[in-house]
Amino acid sequence: MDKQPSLPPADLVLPLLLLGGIALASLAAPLLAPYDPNQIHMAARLQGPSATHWLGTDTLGRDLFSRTLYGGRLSLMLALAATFLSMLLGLVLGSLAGYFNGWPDQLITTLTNIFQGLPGTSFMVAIAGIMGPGFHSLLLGLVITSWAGFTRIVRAEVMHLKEEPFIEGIRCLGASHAHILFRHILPHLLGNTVVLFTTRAGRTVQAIAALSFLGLGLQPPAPDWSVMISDARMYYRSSPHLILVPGVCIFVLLLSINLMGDALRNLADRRSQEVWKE
Amino acid sequence: SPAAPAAANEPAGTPAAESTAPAVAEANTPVDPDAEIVLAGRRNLAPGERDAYYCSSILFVWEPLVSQDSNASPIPGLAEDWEMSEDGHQWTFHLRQGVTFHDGTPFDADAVLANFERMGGEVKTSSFYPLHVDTHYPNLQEVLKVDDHTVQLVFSQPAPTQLYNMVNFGSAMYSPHNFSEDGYFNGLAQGTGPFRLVENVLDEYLVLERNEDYYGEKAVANTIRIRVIPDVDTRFAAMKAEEIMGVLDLSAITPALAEELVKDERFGLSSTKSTMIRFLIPNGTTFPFDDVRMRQAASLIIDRETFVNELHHGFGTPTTNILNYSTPFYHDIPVAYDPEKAKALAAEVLGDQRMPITFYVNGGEPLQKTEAELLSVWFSEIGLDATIQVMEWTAVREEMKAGTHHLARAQQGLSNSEAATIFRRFMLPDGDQNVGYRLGYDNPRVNELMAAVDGELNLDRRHAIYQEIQEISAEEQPIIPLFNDVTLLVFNKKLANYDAQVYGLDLPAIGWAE
Amino acid sequence: MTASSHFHTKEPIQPVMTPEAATDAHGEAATDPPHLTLDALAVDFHLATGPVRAVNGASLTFHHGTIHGIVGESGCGKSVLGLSLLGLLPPYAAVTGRIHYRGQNLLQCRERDFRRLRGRSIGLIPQSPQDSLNPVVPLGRQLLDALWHHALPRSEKQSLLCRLLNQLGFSSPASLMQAYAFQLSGGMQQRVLAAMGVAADPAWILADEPTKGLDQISKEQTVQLLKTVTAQSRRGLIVITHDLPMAAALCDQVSVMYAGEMLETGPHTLTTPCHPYTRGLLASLPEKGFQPMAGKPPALGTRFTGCAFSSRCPAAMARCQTQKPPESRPKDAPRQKVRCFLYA
Amino acid sequence: MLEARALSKGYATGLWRSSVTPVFSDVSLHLVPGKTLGLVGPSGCGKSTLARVLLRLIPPDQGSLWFDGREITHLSGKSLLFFRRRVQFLSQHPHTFFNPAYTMKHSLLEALRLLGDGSPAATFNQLTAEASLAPLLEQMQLRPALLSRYPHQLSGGELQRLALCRALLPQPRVLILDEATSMLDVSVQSQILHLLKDLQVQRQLAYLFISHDHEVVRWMSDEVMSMSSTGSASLVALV
Amino acid sequence: MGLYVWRRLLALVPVLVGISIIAFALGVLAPGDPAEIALNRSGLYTPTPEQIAQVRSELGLDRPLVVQYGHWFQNLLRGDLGTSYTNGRPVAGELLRRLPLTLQLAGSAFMLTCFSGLFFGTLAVVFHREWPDRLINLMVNLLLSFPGFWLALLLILVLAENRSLLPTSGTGTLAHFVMPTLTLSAATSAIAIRLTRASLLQEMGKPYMLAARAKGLHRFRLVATNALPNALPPVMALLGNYLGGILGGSVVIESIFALPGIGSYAIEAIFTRDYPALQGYVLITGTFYVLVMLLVDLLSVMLNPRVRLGGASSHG
Ligand SMILES: Nc1ncnc2c1ncn2[C@@H]1O[C@H](COP(=O)(O)OP(=O)(O)OP(=O)(O)O)[C@@H](O)[C@H]1O
Ligand SMILES: Nc1ncnc2c1ncn2[C@@H]1O[C@H](COP(=O)(O)OP(=O)(O)OP(=O)(O)O)[C@@H](O)[C@H]1O
Ligand SMILES: [Mg+2]
Ligand SMILES: [Mg+2]
Ligand code: NI
Repeated sequence: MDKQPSLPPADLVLPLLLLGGIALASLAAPLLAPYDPNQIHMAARLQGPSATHWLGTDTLGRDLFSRTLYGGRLSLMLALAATFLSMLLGLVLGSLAGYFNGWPDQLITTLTNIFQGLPGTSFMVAIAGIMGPGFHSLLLGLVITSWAGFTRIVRAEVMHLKEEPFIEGIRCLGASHAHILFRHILPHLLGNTVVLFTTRAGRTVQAIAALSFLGLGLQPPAPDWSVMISDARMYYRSSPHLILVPGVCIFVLLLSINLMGDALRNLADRRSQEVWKE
Repeated sequence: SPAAPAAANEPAGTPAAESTAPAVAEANTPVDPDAEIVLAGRRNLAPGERDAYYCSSILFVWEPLVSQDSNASPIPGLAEDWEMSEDGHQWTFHLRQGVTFHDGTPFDADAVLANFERMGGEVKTSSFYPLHVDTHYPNLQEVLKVDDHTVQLVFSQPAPTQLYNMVNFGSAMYSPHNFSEDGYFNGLAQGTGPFRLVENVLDEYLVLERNEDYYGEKAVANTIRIRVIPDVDTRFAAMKAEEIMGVLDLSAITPALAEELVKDERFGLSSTKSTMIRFLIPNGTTFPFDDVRMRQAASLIIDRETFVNELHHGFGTPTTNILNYSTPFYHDIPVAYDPEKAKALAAEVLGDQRMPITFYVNGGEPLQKTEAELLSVWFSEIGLDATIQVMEWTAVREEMKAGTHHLARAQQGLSNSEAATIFRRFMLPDGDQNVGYRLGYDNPRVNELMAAVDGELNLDRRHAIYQEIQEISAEEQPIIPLFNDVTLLVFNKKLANYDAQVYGLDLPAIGWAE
Repeated sequence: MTASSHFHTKEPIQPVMTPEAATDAHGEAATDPPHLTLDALAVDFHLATGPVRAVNGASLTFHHGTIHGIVGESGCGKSVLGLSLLGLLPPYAAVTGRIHYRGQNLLQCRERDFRRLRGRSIGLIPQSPQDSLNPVVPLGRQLLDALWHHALPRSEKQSLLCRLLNQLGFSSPASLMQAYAFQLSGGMQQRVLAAMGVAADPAWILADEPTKGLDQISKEQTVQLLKTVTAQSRRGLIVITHDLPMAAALCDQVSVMYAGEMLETGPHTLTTPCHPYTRGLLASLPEKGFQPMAGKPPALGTRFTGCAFSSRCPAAMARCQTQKPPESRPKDAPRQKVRCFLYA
Repeated sequence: MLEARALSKGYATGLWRSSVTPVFSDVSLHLVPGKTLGLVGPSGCGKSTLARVLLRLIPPDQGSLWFDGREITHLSGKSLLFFRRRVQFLSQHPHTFFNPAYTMKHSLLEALRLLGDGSPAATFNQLTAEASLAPLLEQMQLRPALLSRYPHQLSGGELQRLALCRALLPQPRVLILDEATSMLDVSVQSQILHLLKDLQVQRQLAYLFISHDHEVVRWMSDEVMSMSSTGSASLVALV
Repeated sequence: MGLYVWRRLLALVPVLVGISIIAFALGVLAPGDPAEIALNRSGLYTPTPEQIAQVRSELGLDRPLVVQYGHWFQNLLRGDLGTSYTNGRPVAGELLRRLPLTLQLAGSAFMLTCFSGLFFGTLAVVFHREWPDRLINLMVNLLLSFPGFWLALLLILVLAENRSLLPTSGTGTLAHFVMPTLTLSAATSAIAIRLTRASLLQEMGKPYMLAARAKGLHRFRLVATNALPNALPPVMALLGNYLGGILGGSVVIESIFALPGIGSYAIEAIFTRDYPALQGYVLITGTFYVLVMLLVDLLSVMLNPRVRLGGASSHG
């Protein structure tokens, strides 16, 4: 299969570059930013892009470029952490539930049903109300509202895989449940999981943005793209750059996450594409 | 949905139909003066049967006994004339004659009595102001019918400022047949106003029709539909698309969007004073704001000019006075901005320490967070490092009750123009806001002055007392006022006489422009 | 007419007439009989571990209206050869040479043309039955799918299938049509596949081990069916099998494949074997002594210069190692074509 | 050694699992070390099902299973795993018996790796394990290069032989062969069968040999059992 | 299967109880004294401690939590979800009044999602690696990368504000639903397309697809009738999930488009800490979700013959 005519990971290069760029810019923000992102300069507010302020300034005269550099940090971290945690939970619980019939399945399914029925946004706001707003309650809210979805998908997938004849083959060898789960079922899930991860990470970014839209996102004055967008809503008609800059950033972030998912799936699906190709 | 078909069956009246109609009319065909006018607000202006008032006063459906003019002074409403007894214990009201409610019931002393009877009993809740006889008519003993068109209120204590309490929401009059057993409503509100409410679909729209039997000057517009559009941006878009001809009610449009809209020649803007004052709540029960010098420092460091001009596009008047500028008792006190003095005062309190403080703002109000960011930069100059926490208003209030805040952002509307209400609530030790917001404010002089007010019948002397209290408030800053708000409205120039008022809009005056 | 009413009708089926079949039926006169001719067909798989040449320059003509058997060593490239006729090899397989069919070279077909060919002109009975049935689609639907290009009312298609299944020994075809693959035993799956391949009534049927795992009776039924189909409507049939007695009984021609090459082809291959490999094969039959040949076949990647079988050949000569034997016709069996220096 | 007493099995069928279709009933058999029991019967009579029941892959409806004098009908947990390692299975469908995501080498070595599972004494050594594969492949007439391929890249016969390899690797004591040679050419078939016979003698293996080829069954078996399509089984003499 | 359905229905009970517990807990855990909030809706009136105490005992807030829950649950079973703090109306009535609109919106968005997910997903596989596939992929990626409320604002800006093609907001005609439906289904449609495509591609690699291709089936038929049934379960799970969550997902959309459904009710409830309303909302969305998922589960069981017909191997 060396002469693989299917897409080489070339389609992985662009998203990787983009994501890497975003991550790098966020990390190196203190070095790159020409101004303190929170420095207010009322005389220079709502300016368009210029030589002094490359991307212009916001309502309080803060340098948009500097804020943009810093703005990816929290969203990105939050999205990754929340998705990772809920996926971990989903993988563990989902495969347990899918593989073992009986009470583990029943218990986990009941729990997923309960938690998945919770309306996401409202519930997150409620959690923020109970725990106080901030990174932690957002994280908790995101995990609580998304683990169940993962679990459900993983469970369905595992139940499906369990019926494959090759699993019977492996059982004949006297393989333990753990072996079957970890060596045969989970690896099969991995491709899908990675794709799910990217999809979910994208959606988490969106969820954070939606919360910010309601004015309940991350706490100021920390610059954050989604918060910047919701702040800019007041002004976007007169100063479109206010919403465009963070908007484009979020868009590019989401796009690269999604492209990444696509590319990863292409990798994972090599085999099927081998057969189905004309 | 119960509402949708109703709207859909009404060919001329659907908003969709409306949206195209003006576009057609643009080609200089004269507008039918009776065509429906569609406006929009942020919330239900007529929350309905379970609201103590059914609808807001700005719809001109019901009328009060005592109304107010543009300077917020009491003027005759359904009561043509009144007098107070020498001792201030009795108020006699002469009712306007020949007035009927929309349901045909005549307006007379019996109707007034029925309304007063309804005000007794339990507190009736409302999204505007709670309704209870004790809040609007403290110490009321009796309501007497003198004759068919004269009513007398008897108080156990002198009530010289009672008139102010009765303004607008304080003396709303409905048809006596309008009430359900529990004191709420049994159907659409039946008032006496220039408009009658003919349809009310909660959360969607309501329809007003001109009251042809109105005793006074009749409304210009034949029908007005007022839609509920919660999102300000959508209201803006609807304005642009000419789906609606104007906006009304509180926060009808933000200054930035208003300015943006009037760049388009089709639209106009109207603004006037509002009863709303926006301020900071310092937690006066803990360090550092329990020290008056810290509050003064915080107030002095705020550059209110910049604040209003930059963030609110100049729509508002900077103030340090606790009293809103819409009341006749308002005393204009120059606004001080003195960073040096502020720093000095703060240094006296804090020494060379810096103090972390928690600053709560309401996430539901779009600008509050930006305001807070700006304010916290200024506060950092006087040694206060603010952590801004954005929450819903109810949560903010809860936090304040628990006293976890150092600062919070709030606002207060003045339901009637009687200044004492505000002083009482904010500045007396047992005032509800003083307690609820943890202002911790207790000034013997203010207590003394307020005690004197209660028996004071002489208006001039009241004025003097009020002035002194206002000066004290500006000096000691129990709350830290930021600015007096304006009522800001935008409208399509196809409408004429779209004038903002202290509380709303002169709805009966608006009509299609020639 | 319900399917079950056909239970015991044992009359042979009347395969549907495709336009192609119709012309063929009338037409000895058909100018271009749809023979299938392989010309130096070679299939290479390019694997990470090195190339694999599964078919190595096979040249052969399958004559229409006859039954052609392919036997040979397991793993010698029979299935790959079959799949290459249908263009169903994975994309990393490189197919060279030519396959002539009706005046065109199939190897130059695009996927779309191949799709027209599949099912209508060349049908397949795949080798692995469990793998080849869709697990979540009822068998009836899959069987009907095979008939998709026939313009028949659904009920007629159904009754046709019922008769077919009946002939293959299923006593209640109707309930079988509602069943799913996993509910069947291996042999039943095998027979369902056979029915599927035959039902479409293509000009050519490629049956890859259609009788494996079948008991004697079912095997006979299946063979009978294949025979009837070819005989009655003059279809062409290519049978890949390991069942030498069955091949001998069924086929008009039998080719022996070894390591990707055709060693011997002819009508008497299994009765009067010429090539040493064929003889060895027959000798391994249980009834013929059950003696396996010694040694093992060469790796398919390597290009051997001589005869592929030379390393195991009891009659190997010196030039067998170095030269490829040409195709020759033994004198005592002139209808056989053999690649062996014994007959050169 | 492996003994079945009065086994019955039926599949729940029909829409909504309403009815049970019996497959076989009251089947008893005894697999003895060093001996082969042949099993013949028409297609669909329940041979493969019997095999799966014997392997405890599906539970019997009635009857009991015994292994080395211990009842194993309701065995579970570790002991079931150990039982399974002693009794190996060669499926009728080698195509679907391997995980399509793994190379053959992985799948084969897994059989060895699993042996170590649960018994700390046995440690798995990749090198020795790979080395132990080589002679077996040789005997099966398979080239080692095949090991780096995936199941879908192999011919039917190759797969069948690799499946046999996998079944032999754990050094089982009982081998259940379901159509073990159906995809092999006669030469390889006879080679494999000879190999099986040799192994049987060497390791005192017990075979259950399921096939439709009566010649082969006769050649392989010491005793032959015939199942009828009604699901009863009896010992027969093949002629 | 009949038994199976009963078992599934029975399994709903703990789920519903769980949801009710969470809803109840929401009210208990959340800061704020319900009695006080109830008394002081407008925030302009400070109730006396006696009044609060009286209301507390009226609302049963002075009793142990378990008793409170029991009481609350009893009311719940009678369809009484309490009265809203903000407008004094019964929550159940209010939700019922608003539900049809949200269901309408959800229904149309769901149908759009189903249709576009399956149709474009299938199309992408039929034309794998050809321009329709690439185009669909591009569309999917764009839609997925575009935050939902942006789309709403953009649509309003372009279609309503500048062009007056559609009404900006409100209800009434079908046209009013176009933009909300589009925004509500955009992201999920994209995900559904993606998943359908991926799932189908995976199926296309299975050996039995080779056999199906050997029948010479047309590409579309091959994908739609042979691969789709196998590829459906994950897609169905996603769609069911979406339908279940859609009631909770319309929060922002409803407020932007001024649609008085239960989503905008929830938003009001959130901002005013109107816990009875929020509880009612959580209950109703939770229950709806559970019912939808039950349906989806039953459907996918029906679609999976192995589970339905008992081919499933039991684990020993
Ligand atoms: N997809 C593939 N990739 C790589 N090698 C393959 C592939 N398919 C088949 N082969 C190899 O090609 C050779 C021929 O395979 P083929 O399936 O044609 O054998 P066969 O003659 O049908 O054997 P059998 O009788 O065992 O089925 C085998 O050695 C096999 O390993
Ligand atoms: N999972 C299942 N569900 C329902 N019925 C099944 C299932 N598996 C097999 N059967 C039925 O049980 C019977 C016996 O099947 P089995 O596979 O044991 O037959 P077999 O003897 O191995 O046949 P063959 O020789 O054809 O492989 C068949 O009629 C088959 O239809
Ligand atoms: Mg083969
Ligand atoms: Mg079998
Ligand atoms: Ni024994």
